[in-house]
Amino acid sequence: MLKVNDIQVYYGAIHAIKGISFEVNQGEIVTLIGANGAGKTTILHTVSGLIKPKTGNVQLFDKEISNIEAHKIVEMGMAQVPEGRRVFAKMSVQENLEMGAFSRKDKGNFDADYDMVFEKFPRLKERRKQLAGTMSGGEQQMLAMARALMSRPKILLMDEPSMGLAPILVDEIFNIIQEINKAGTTILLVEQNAHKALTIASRAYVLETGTVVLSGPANELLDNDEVKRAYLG
Amino acid sequence: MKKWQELLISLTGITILYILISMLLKFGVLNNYNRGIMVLIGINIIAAASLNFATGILGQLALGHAGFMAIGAYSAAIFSKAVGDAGMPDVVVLIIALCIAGTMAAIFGIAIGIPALRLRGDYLGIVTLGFGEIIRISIYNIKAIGGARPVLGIPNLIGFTEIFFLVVIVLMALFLMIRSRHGRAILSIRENEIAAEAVGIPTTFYKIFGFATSAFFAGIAGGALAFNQRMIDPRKFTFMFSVEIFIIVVLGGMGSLTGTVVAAVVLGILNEWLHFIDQYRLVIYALLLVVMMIVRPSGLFGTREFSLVGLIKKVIRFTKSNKNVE
Amino acid sequence: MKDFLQQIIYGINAGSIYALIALGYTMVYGIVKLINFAHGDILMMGAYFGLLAITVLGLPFPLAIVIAMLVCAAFGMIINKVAYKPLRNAPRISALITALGISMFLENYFVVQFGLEVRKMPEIAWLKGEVFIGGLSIPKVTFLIVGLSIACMIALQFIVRKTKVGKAMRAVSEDMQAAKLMGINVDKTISITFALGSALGGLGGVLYSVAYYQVEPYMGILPGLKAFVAAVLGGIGIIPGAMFGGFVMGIIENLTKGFISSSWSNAILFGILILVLLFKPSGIFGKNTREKV
Amino acid sequence: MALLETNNLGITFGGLRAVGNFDISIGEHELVGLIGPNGAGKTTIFNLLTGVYLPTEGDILVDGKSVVGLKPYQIVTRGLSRTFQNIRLFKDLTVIDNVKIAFHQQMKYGIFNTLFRFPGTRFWKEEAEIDIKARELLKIFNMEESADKLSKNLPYGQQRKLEIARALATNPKLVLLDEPAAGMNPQETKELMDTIRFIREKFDVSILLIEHDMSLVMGICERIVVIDYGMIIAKGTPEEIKNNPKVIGAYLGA
Amino acid sequence: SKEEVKDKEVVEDTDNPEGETTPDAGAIKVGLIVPKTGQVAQYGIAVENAAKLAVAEVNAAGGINGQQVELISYDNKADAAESISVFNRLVDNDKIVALIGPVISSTSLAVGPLAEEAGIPMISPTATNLNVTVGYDYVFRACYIDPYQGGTVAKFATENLGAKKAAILYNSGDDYSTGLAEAFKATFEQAGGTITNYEGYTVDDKDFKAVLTKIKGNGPEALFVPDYYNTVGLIAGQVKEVGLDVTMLGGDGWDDVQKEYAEVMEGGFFANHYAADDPDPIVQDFITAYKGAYNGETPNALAALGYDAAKIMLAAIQTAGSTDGDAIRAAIKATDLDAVAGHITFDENGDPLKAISMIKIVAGELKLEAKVQ
Ligand SMILES: Nc1ncnc2c1ncn2[C@@H]1O[C@H](COP(=O)(O)OP(=O)(O)OP(=O)(O)O)[C@@H](O)[C@H]1O
Ligand SMILES: Nc1ncnc2c1ncn2[C@@H]1O[C@H](COP(=O)(O)OP(=O)(O)OP(=O)(O)O)[C@@H](O)[C@H]1O
Ligand SMILES: [Mg+2]
Ligand SMILES: [Mg+2]
Repeated sequence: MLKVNDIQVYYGAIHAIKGISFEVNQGEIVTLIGANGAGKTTILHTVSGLIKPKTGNVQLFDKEISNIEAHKIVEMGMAQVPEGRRVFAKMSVQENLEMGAFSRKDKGNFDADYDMVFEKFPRLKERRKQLAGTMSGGEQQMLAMARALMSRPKILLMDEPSMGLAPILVDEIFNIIQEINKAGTTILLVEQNAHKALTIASRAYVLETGTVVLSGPANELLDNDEVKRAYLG
Repeated sequence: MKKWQELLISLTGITILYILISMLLKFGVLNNYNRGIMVLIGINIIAAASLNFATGILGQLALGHAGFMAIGAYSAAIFSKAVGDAGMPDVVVLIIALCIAGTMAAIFGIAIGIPALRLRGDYLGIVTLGFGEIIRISIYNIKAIGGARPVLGIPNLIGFTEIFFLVVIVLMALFLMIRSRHGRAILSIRENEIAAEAVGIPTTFYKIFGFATSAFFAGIAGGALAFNQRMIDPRKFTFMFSVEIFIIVVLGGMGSLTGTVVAAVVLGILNEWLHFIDQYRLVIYALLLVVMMIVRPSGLFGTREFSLVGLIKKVIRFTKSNKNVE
Repeated sequence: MKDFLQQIIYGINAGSIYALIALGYTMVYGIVKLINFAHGDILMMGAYFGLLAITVLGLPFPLAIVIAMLVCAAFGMIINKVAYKPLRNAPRISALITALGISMFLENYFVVQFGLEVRKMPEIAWLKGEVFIGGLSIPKVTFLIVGLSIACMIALQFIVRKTKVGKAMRAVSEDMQAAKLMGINVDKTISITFALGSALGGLGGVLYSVAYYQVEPYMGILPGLKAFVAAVLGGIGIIPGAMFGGFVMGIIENLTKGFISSSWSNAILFGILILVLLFKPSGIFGKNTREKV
Repeated sequence: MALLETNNLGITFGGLRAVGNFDISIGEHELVGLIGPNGAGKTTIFNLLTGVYLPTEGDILVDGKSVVGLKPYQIVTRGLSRTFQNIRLFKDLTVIDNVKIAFHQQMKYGIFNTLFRFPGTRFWKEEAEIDIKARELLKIFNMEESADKLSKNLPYGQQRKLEIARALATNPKLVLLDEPAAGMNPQETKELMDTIRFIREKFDVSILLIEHDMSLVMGICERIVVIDYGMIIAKGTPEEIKNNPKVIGAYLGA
Repeated sequence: SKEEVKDKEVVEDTDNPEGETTPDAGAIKVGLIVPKTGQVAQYGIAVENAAKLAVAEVNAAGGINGQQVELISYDNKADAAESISVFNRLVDNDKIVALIGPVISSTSLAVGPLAEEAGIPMISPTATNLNVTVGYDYVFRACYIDPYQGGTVAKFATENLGAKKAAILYNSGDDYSTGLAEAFKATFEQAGGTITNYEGYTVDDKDFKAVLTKIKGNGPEALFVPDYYNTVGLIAGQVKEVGLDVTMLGGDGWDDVQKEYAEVMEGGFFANHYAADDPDPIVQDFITAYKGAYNGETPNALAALGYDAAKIMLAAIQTAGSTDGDAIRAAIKATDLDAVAGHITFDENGDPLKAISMIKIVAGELKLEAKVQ
C-alpha cells in the first residue's frame, strides 16, 4: 500500500538519504531500524510530505504522493506519531484529539472514536481537560498516539514511540501498537529499541547513513549476527 | 600560519585600503562629496556594528539604539563646545569627546540594561524601544540642552582619516572582544542562556557588560555624527533611526561584523544612487530591502565573517590545485 | 472629580481604538510570532479605503467600513504571501525586517500615490456631537468604538477558542509541522489569520479617522506603535489582554496629559510599560511561563 | 564528609509538589543512578541541585556547605556540573568553542588583556592552555576530528557526548547526567557505558545519572535511588532494586 | 486642460533636474535642496514647484544675460546628514553657483556652515530658526524669524484683541513650534498678560481632549497654537468638542488651514506671509502662473516663499552679472524687490525686512486683518 522508490533527500548541502526503496503492505508492521542520524526520521518526513525528495518517488495506494502537500496526504489516510511526541502543549487533551480528527470530512460525530481511544488509553479520559504540555512524557506519548488514531488512518507512521519512556510504559506502548495493528491499521515503525521492534514487526529494514543495508522478515533479522552485534547489544 | 602573521596580513590589507582611498581623494578621483558619503557610511558602520554586538552576538533584541546615539551626540557636543577655545589640538578634543560620548552612553546602557535584560526576546525589544523614546522625549523637554532646538556650533572634527581609523579601531576592539573568553561567554548567552549558566558563565554580568559595550560604541557613533554634521537635530533620534541601523545589521547578517560593513556600504551607496528616481526613492528602497531579505533571509553574510587571510589561503589552495592538475 | 471622570471618558475613547488595533496585532503575533510592523499601515490603508468608499463611491458609512475591512483583509493576505511566507523558515528577525520594509513601502507608496496632504474624513452626521450624562460629555463616536472593539474582542476570542479554524490557528502557532501532520492546511490557516488581523486593522483605521477625521500616509505609525505597546502590556498573543492593554493605555495617557504633563506623556507611558513588564514580564494577562529545563 | 548531601529537599510548583523529602548523599568517586517513572521529578531534582530552581523546602550541601540560593554559575564553582535531558548545546558555535566556553571560570585574563594582547601576556598563555585541554577532552570522546564543525551539525549521539565533554570541562567533582543514552541504540549505549566508567577514573569524579535504559543503569551504577511522585520509594544496589516489588509495580513492570 | 498640460511640459522641460533633455553646457546651475520624501515632503514639493516656476519664467524671458538657468534639485528627507551629502553633491558634481533651500530649519542649520565655507550663496525660503543666518555672510532666508513672528502675534493679541489671559499649546518636539511659543510667551507677559497654560505635546499626537480640558479649567481668552495646519485643524475640532471658548491664534504654519477646517477655525487669527486675496498684481500673476503649471492648485505660503527665494536669487545673479559667489552674495544683500510676500530688503544678518500680515478666518476665507511691521 505504501511504496518508496529510490528516494534521495537533501538538507541544503547535506545528503541525508542516498537512494532508499522499501514497501509496506496492507496489514503489516514494518520497522526501520538504524543508528542515530541514519535518516529514519527523514524518511518518515518524506513519506508524510513534510520534505520533498530530490529524486525518486513515494506511492500511496498506487498514487504518487511525492508532490502532494502534507495535509492532503493526511486526508488520504496516513497519520504520523512524530518523533518527540509534539503534542500541542497549550491545548487540552480533548482539543489535541480534535486536531487529530481535523482532516475528517464526517463532521462532528467522533463519539465512537473517542470511546475507542479512551478505551485504549484510559488515562487520557481522566485528563480530558488538562493542558497537554503539563502531562508527563509517557502520557504525552499516549496522547500523540491517540491523536493520530483519531484520523482513522489506514496507515500509521510512528517515530521512536518508546524514546524516553519508563520501562513499564515501553511494554505498554508496544502492546498497544500490536492492538492497533490487529484492528486493521498498517504500521510503519521507527525504533531505537530494535529488539522490541523486531519482536512485533513482520518485516524490517536496517539503515545506515542514508542507505538500506539489510532487509527481510523481522524474525530472521532478530537472529542475524550482524544485526545482533550492531543493534541489539 | 601563525597568529601574528595573520594579524600582519590583516593590518597590511587595512593600510593598503587606506592609502588607496587617500590617494584617490588626493588626486580628485574621489571628491568631497564622495568623502562625505564615506564618512557617513563609516558612522553607520560603527552604529550598526555596535548594535550587532548587542543583537547578533549577545542575542538581545535591541530596538532603541538611536537613544544611545543621541546621548553620545549630546555628550560629545557639550564637551567640545565647552573646551572650544581652550586651544587643545583637534585630535585630542576628538578623542576625549568620543570617550566621553561612549562612556555616557555606556552608563545609560548599564542603567537601562539592569532592569531591561531580565526580559527576553520581543519583550526586551519593546522595552529598549521604550527607553529610546524616553531618552528622545527627555531631550525635547530639557531646556538646558536646547530642548527641541538643534544644537549648533559643534566643530567639524571628523574627516576621512579620522573616521577610517575610528572604524578600524571599533571593529578591531569588537573582534578582539569576541575572540576571547569574554566574547565566548557573550556568544554562549546568545546560543543558550541556561546552558551558559550551567557551565559557569555569570550571564547577568555578561549581558549587562555586552549591552553596555554596545551602548558605548553607539555613543561613539553618535558623537561622530555630531562632529560630522556640526549640529544635532534631536528629531533625528526616533524609532525610525534605530530601525535604519537595525536594517543594516540584519541585512549584513546577524553576528557578522564584516557583513555589517558590507551592508552599510551597499545601503549607503544605494541611498545615494536612488536619487535619480527622486520621490520614488524610499518606495524603491523599501522594495529592494524586502527583496534582499527574501533572497538572503540570513543576511548577506549569515553569521560568517569575511577574512582576508581566509581568502588568501583559498587563493593559494586554488592555484596549487590548479598546478597539480597541470 | 468631574474633571477626572471626564478625562477617564476621553481615555476610554482613545483606548478603545488602541484596543481595536492591538487585537489585530496580537492575533497575528499569537499565531505566527511575527511583530507585524506593517499593521499600522494596514490601519492607514483602511482609513484611505474607507475614505474613498465614502467620497468616491458615495457609499454609506457602515458599507464603507465593510469595504475597508474586506480590502484590508485581501491586502493582508497578499502581504503575507509575498513578503512573509518566503521567510517562514528564516530567522525571525529577518521577517521583522521585511515587515518594516513593507511598512516603509506602503507609507511611501501612498505618499507618491495620494500625496502627503491630509485628507479629511467627511463627518458622519449621526456620530457627530456628544451625549451629556451627569455633566460629563461623552462623544457619540465613543459609544460606537467601545461597542465595536468589545464586540470584536468577543468574536475573535470565540473564533480562536471554539471554532475549528481557530483551533487550527492555535495548533499552527504551537508547531507548524505537527499541524501539517494533522491534516491542517498551514498556509491557508496563516492566510486567514492575516486576513482577520488585517480586517481588524482596517476597521481600526476607519474608526480612527472618524474619531480624528484625518487621513494621511503616515497616520498609522503612532497608533500602530501604541497599539503594539498595548498588546505587550496586556500580554502579547492574548486577545483579552490586548483589549485591556488598549484601554489601560488610553486612560493612563489621558490622565497624564490632563494632570501631569502632556509633553512628557509618551515618556511616562513607556515608563509605566517598562515598570509593568519588570514585575509581570509577559504582560498583565500573560502567564509567567518559565522555559522548562 | 559526603560530596553532596540533601536534607529534606523539596519544591512545589503552584500546588503541585514535584519533589518532596528528598534525601541523598553521594560520596567521592561514586556512581549513582536516579530512576523513576516519567514525571516523577528526576529532572526537577537536577534543576534544584544546579540552582535552576530554588527549593521551597530543605537544604543542599556540597562539601558540607549549603548552596541553596546560589546562581547556577556559582554552583559550578562548587564542583557540580550537568547535562540536559533535551540537549542544550551552543548550536551555532563550533564543537571546540562549546568546550572552551566551559573553561571560562578557570581562566583569569581581563578585558584589558583582551584588547591589548601583548606577546607573552596571560591572554596567550591561557588561551593556548585551554586549547590543548579542550582538544584532549574531545579526543576522549573520539571527536577531535569534529572540533571545527558547528555543533548543531553533529549526529544526535555525538551531541550527547559533547554535552558530557562540556560538563567535564568545568572541572567538576560531581557530574549530573540526564538521560545520556536517550535516543541511542543498544550498541551505542554500550559504548557510552564504557565512556562513563572511563571518565570516572580519568577525572576522578562522582556521577549521578538519570536513565530509563535499564541495561545502562543496572550495568554501571553502584547504587540506585528510585522516586515516584517526587518521593523516594526505594534505594539500594541494582540487584535489590530489580527485585523490589514497589519498583516493579511503579516503574519496571513485569 | 490641454493648455495646462502644455504649460507643465514647458516648465518641466526647461528645468529638468537631471538635465538630460537640455544639456546646456553654458547653463547657470542653481541647486535646490528640499524634502521630497518622508513626513514633510509636501513642503518640499511646494517649494520645488514654485522654484521651478520662477526658473522657467526667467528662462522663458531669455535667461540671465543670455544664459539659461538650470535648477538641480535633490531630496534630503528633511535630514541633516542627507542635506550635507546632497549639498556636497551639488557643489562637487553638479558645480552649482548658488543654492536655494533647504526648507526645514534644522537642515538649513546643517548646510549653512558648508555654504559659507564653499562660498556658495544660499537662501532658504522657509527656515525660521533665529540662528540659520547668524554669523554667516553667504546665508540668507526669504521668511521672517520665529521670535519676530511669535512676538507679533502676542502683540496683536494684547493690542488688537485686548486679551489678558492666554494659553499656549505647542509641539514640544518641534523647533519651530517651540520657538514661536517662547516668543509669544515672553511678549505676552511683557505686555502685562498672563499665560494660563504652557502645554507641550509630542509630534503625531492626535488626542488633545485631555490637555484642552485642563486648559478649559483656567479660562483663557486666547489659545496660541503654533503648529502646522493639520494639527491645528485637529486641535480646533477638539477645542469645540470639549467646549473650550477661546480665540485661536497661530503662526504661518496655519497657512491652508481654511481649506479643510473652515468651520472649526472660524474666527481664528494667524500671522502669514501673503494672502491669496491680495490684489497686488505680483501676487495675482504668481497665483495664475502657478495654477496654470500645477493643475489649478492654489499656491500656499510655502510656495510663495519658494518662489520669492528663487526670484531673489535669480535677480541677484542677474545684478551681479557673474556667477562669482561673492558678487552674488553682495547682490542679494542689496536686494530691493517687490515679491509675492511683500517688499523685501535684507538686514545685517541676511534676514528679510518685511511686513507680517495678520489674517482672520472668516467663513472659510482668509481676510487680511492687519499688517504689522
Ligand atoms: N533539518 C535538518 N537540517 C540539516 N540536517 C539535518 C536536518 N535534519 C536531519 N539532518 C541530518 O540528516 C541526517 C539524518 O537525520 P534523521 O533525523 O533522519 O536521522 P534519524 O535516523 O531519525 O536519527 P535519530 O535516531 O537520531 O532520530 C543526519 O545526519 C542529520 O544530522
Ligand atoms: N517549571 C515547572 N513548572 C511546573 N511544573 C513543573 C515544572 N518543572 C517540572 N514540573 C512538573 O514536575 C513534575 C516532574 O517533572 P520532571 O521533569 O522532573 O520529571 P522527570 O522525572 O524528569 O520525567 P521524565 O523521565 O519524563 O523526564 C512533572 O509533573 C512536571 O510537569
Ligand atoms: Mg529520528
Ligand atoms: Mg526528565
